[in-house]
Amino acid sequence: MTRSRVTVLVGHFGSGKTEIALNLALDLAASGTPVTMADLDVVKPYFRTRSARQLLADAGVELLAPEGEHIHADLPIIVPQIRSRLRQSDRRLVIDVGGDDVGARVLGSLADVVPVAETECLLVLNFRRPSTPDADRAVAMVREIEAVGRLPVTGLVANTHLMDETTVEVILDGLRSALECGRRLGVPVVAVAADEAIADQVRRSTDRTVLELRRIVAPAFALPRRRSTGPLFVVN
Amino acid sequence: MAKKLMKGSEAIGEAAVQAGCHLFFGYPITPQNEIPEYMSMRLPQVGGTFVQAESEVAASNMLYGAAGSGERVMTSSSSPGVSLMAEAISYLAGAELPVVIVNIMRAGPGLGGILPSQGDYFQATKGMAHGDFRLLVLAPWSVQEAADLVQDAFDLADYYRNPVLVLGDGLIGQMMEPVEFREGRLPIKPLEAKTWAATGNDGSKPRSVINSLFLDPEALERHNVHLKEKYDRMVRDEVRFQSYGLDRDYDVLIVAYGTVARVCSTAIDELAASGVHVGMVRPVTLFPFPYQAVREAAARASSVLVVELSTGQMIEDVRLALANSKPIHFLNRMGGMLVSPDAVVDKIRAMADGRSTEVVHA
Amino acid sequence: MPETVFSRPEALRDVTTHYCPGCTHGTIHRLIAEVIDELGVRERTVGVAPVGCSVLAYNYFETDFHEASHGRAPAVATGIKRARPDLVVFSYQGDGDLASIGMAEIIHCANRGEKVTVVFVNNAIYGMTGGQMAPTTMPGQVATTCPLGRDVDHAGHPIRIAELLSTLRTPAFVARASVHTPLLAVNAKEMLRRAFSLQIEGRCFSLVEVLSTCPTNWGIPPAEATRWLEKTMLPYYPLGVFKTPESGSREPRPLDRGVR
Amino acid sequence: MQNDVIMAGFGGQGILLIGKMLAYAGMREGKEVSWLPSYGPEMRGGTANCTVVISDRPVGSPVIRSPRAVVAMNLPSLDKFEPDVRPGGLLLYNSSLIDRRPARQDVTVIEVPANEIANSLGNPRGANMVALGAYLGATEAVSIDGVVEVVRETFAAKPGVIEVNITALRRGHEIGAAHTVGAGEA
Repeated sequence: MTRSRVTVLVGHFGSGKTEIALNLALDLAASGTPVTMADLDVVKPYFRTRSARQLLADAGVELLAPEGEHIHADLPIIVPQIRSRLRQSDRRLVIDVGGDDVGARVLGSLADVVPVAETECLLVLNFRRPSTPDADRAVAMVREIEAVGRLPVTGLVANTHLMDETTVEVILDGLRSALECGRRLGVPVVAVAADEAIADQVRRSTDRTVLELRRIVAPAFALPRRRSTGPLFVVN
Repeated sequence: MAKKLMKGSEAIGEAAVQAGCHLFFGYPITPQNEIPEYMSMRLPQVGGTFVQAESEVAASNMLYGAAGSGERVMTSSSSPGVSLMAEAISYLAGAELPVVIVNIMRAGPGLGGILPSQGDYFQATKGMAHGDFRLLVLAPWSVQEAADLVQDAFDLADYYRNPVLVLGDGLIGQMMEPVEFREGRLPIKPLEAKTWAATGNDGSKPRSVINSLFLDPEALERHNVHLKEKYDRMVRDEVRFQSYGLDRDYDVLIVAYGTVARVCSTAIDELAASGVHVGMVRPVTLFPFPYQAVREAAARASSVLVVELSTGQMIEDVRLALANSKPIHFLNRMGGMLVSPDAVVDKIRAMADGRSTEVVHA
Repeated sequence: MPETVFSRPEALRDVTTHYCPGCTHGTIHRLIAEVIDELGVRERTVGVAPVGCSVLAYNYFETDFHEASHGRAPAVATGIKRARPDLVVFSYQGDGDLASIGMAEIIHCANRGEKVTVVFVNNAIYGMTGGQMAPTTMPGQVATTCPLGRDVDHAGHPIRIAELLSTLRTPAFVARASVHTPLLAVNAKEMLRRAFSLQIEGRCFSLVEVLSTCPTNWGIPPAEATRWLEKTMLPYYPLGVFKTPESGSREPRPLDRGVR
Repeated sequence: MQNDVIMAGFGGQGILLIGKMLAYAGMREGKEVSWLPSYGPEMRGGTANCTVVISDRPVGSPVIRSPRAVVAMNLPSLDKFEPDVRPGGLLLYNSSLIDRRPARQDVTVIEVPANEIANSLGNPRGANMVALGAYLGATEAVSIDGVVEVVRETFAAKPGVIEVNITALRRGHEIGAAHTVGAGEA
C-alpha cells in the first residue's frame, strides 16, 4: 500500500487486523520483498498469527512471535528481537497489534524504538462491529489508540464485512463511513479490503485501492474439508 | 494386634498412621472433627506433623506440597469443606499426586446440616471439579472396613499416583466398633520408589517438576490420554463390591452403599426370618462402579430397590448397569434423616404386593 | 588469558525466558539463583511457582519445582517444608497471586512461621491476564479494570505487603527491595541472602518484596517505566528491612487527643 | 442372640460412658458390638443418648428404631423412648429423677432409684453405674465381672473412685437381677 519500512496495524477488537497483516506480509513476500512479521497481540492468545507460522515460513516471511510451547501460553509475551528490528533492519516490518487501546498499550512500551518517520500506522475499521458503529465512535477510538500507542495513525483500511454474508453494498457502506472518518481525522483511506470472492465486484464500484484478501485465519469448523485437531483456530 | 473399640473417626486416623501417613493437614468442620483431633494427638507420637490450616483451600494445597515431596499425606473434611478442596483436587489429579481424602458427608446443599447424608455421590464419582479426571472412591460400611479401606487407599493412591477419596457419612465417623489392625500389613499393590518426587536435584536423576500445566495442546492431550488409560486400569482392576444374600433365590435385589447398606442388611435378615429372601449388592468402590456385578445379580431378580440418603444419585449408575432391563424402585431419606430397617422391610413388602411404584425412567 | 567476569549461575537454567523486554523478573531470577549458588544449597532447594507472569518459573531455575494453583504457593510450600524439613523451600509470587487471591495463605504461612522464603514481585498490575488492577496498583494508575485510574474511594488504597506482614509477631525477616538500579539490585541480593540464610539456619518465615516494572502492561518504554517506579511507587513502597528476628512487637501509641 | 439398648439422659450424667463400657466389655467377651452416640434428630432437646448393640454375629444396622431395652435416666428420655421399646422388652427408669410411672403394659418395667442409691453410697456421680448394673442384672448382656474389669481400667487414673463405682454397679445389679429378661434373637 505504501512504501514505509514499518507498517503497524491497529484497530478495534475483531476489526480484521490479523487477517490484513497476514495478507499484507504474504503479498510483500510474493513480490520479492524481504519481510518480517511481528505479533504484538497480547490480548487474545487464541487468535494470534502464531498459528499462521507454517504458512509464513513457506512464503519466506520471518516471524517474530513466541516460540515453542509459549505459542499457546496465556501470557503477554513480547519477543525482545522486535526492539532491534524496529531500530534497524533492511527488511519490511509488518506489526500486528492487539485490539483496542488495551492492545495498543504494548506499542507504548516500544515508543522509544519505533522509527516514527519510517512508520505507517494503519487503523483497520469494520463498521459492522459493535464498538465502531459510526464515524464518531471510530474517531474516538483512533484518539484512544494513538494516546496509549504513542504513534499517530497515518491511514485507514476500510474493512467492513459480515464474513460470509458480506455484500458489495456492505463494503461500500463501510467505505463511506471510513471516508467520513478519514476526513475528520485528516488521514487518507489507503485501501478498501474485500474477500477475493467479491473483490472484482468491489473494484467495479469504486476507484479506491482494493486490498484483495485471502481468508487465512478461520475457525476449524469453517473448513469442512480440513478438520483441525489443533487449537481453536487454524490457517487454511 | 488386639481388637480396640474405636470411633470410626479415630480408626480412620489410626489406620492412616499405621499406613505410614505422618502428615495431616486439615480444617475443622463437623461431623469429622475427631479425625484432625485424633491426628493432632497421634502424629507427634510417631514424629509426624499435624497442621491446622487456615482453610480447606489451604489444607488441600498443603497436601499438594507434601505429596509432591513424596510423602504419604491425608486430609479429611465434610461436604462443604470438600467443595472448597475441589480446586486443589483437580490440580492433584492433574499433577498425578497420591493423596488420601476422607469425606464424612453431611446433608446439603449449602451449609445444610451436620447429620448423615449421601448427597455427595455425584461430586465424588462424577464432577468433583474442573477438567477430565477421576478419583478412586471407597465407601466403607463399618468401622473396621473404614480402617481397612484407608490403608488400602494409601496403596492405591501411590500405585496409581492419583487422589483416592474415602467416602463415609456421620454414622461411620461417630460409631464405635471393634477394630483390628493387621500387624506387618503388606501393600496391596507393588509399589515403586517415588523417583518423581521433587526432593532436590543433585543431578542423579532428571529434574522433578510437580505440575499440571501443559502449554502445548498436543502434550496436554497426551497427558489426558495417559490419565484416561490410568482410569481405565482402575475400572478394570479395582472394582470392589460385596454380595449379601445372593446364595439363595430372591425376588428383589437391593443396591445400597455405606451405612445404608448396613441398615439394609438388618432388613434382609428380618425378612429372611419370615421367609422372604432379598439379595443385595453393596458397591465398595463407587468409582469404579460395579456395573457387571449389579447387572448379573439383577438378572436373577424381578425388580431392583435402590436405597440412599440422597435424591437418588446412585440410581443413575444402577440404570447404566441395568440398561432398563428391570424396574427400579427407590427408598430414601434426606436432610440427615436415616432410613430404618423397618422402612426397608415395609418397602420390600410394598413392592411385593404392588403398592410401590417404580422409578420413572426419563 | 581472558578472565570470566560474568557467567550464568548454576541454579539458573540455560534457556530463554518468556519475559517481555524491560521486565525485571529476569534480574530477580538471577539474584535468587546467585544466592542459592553462593549458599551452596541448590541440590536441596525446591521452588514453588505461582499463577501469573512467573507461572513458568519452573522452567528457569535448575532446582526441583512445584507449580501451584493461583495464590496457594505458601500452602504448597508449607506442605513441602513440613514433609521435608531438610529442603530449602521458596515461593516466587506476584502481586495478584500473593496479595489478592492468596492473601489468606500468605498471612497464615507467615504467622505460623513456616520455615520458607517468599519472593514477592510487586509490579502494581496484573501482567499475565493483560493489565488489570492489582491490589498494589497505585492511586490514579490506569489499568484495564480501572480505565479512569484507580479510584481509592472505590477500590481502596494499594496494599503494602511488607508493612502488613511485619505487624505479625512471628516472621523472622520481612524486607522490601527494588532492582531498577545496579546498586539497589546489590541490596536486593543481600536481602534475599538474609532471607534464605535465616531459613537455612532454621529461623522461620522470611519474605522479600521486590518492586518491579511492567513496560508492556504499563504501556511505556523500559527507561520511562523505571522513572515511573521511582517517582510513583518508591514514595509509597519504601525500601528497607521491616522485620528481623531481633525486632520486638509494636507498642501502641497513646491517643493524642481525647480522654486519656 | 442379640442385645441392644438405648441409654438416655441429661448430658453430664455419664450416659455415653456407661454405653462405651458396656460395648467394650462385650468386645472383650468376643461378641460383635457397636456403639452409636446420639446422632440424628434424637439429639434435640438436650438429652444425650447412645445405642449399643451386642450380638453373636456381625452387627447389622447400628441404628435401632425399636430397641430391646431402654435405660431412661431422666423424664425427657422416658417420654421420648418409652414408645419405642420393643414389645416384650425392657424399660429401666431412674425413679430418683422421674416422677411418673411408665404407661407401657407390654414391657418389663424396672424402677431404679439410681441417684438415691448413689448418694447413699457417698458417690453422687455414680447413678449411671447403678443404672448400668441394673441393666446387666436384668439382661446378662455381658458378665458383670467383665464390666468390673473395664471399670478398673476406665478409672485407672483416678484409683480413688474405682471401688465406689464397682459398689454402685453391684447394687444396681442386685436390683436388675430380680427381674431377669432374656435376650432376643438377632
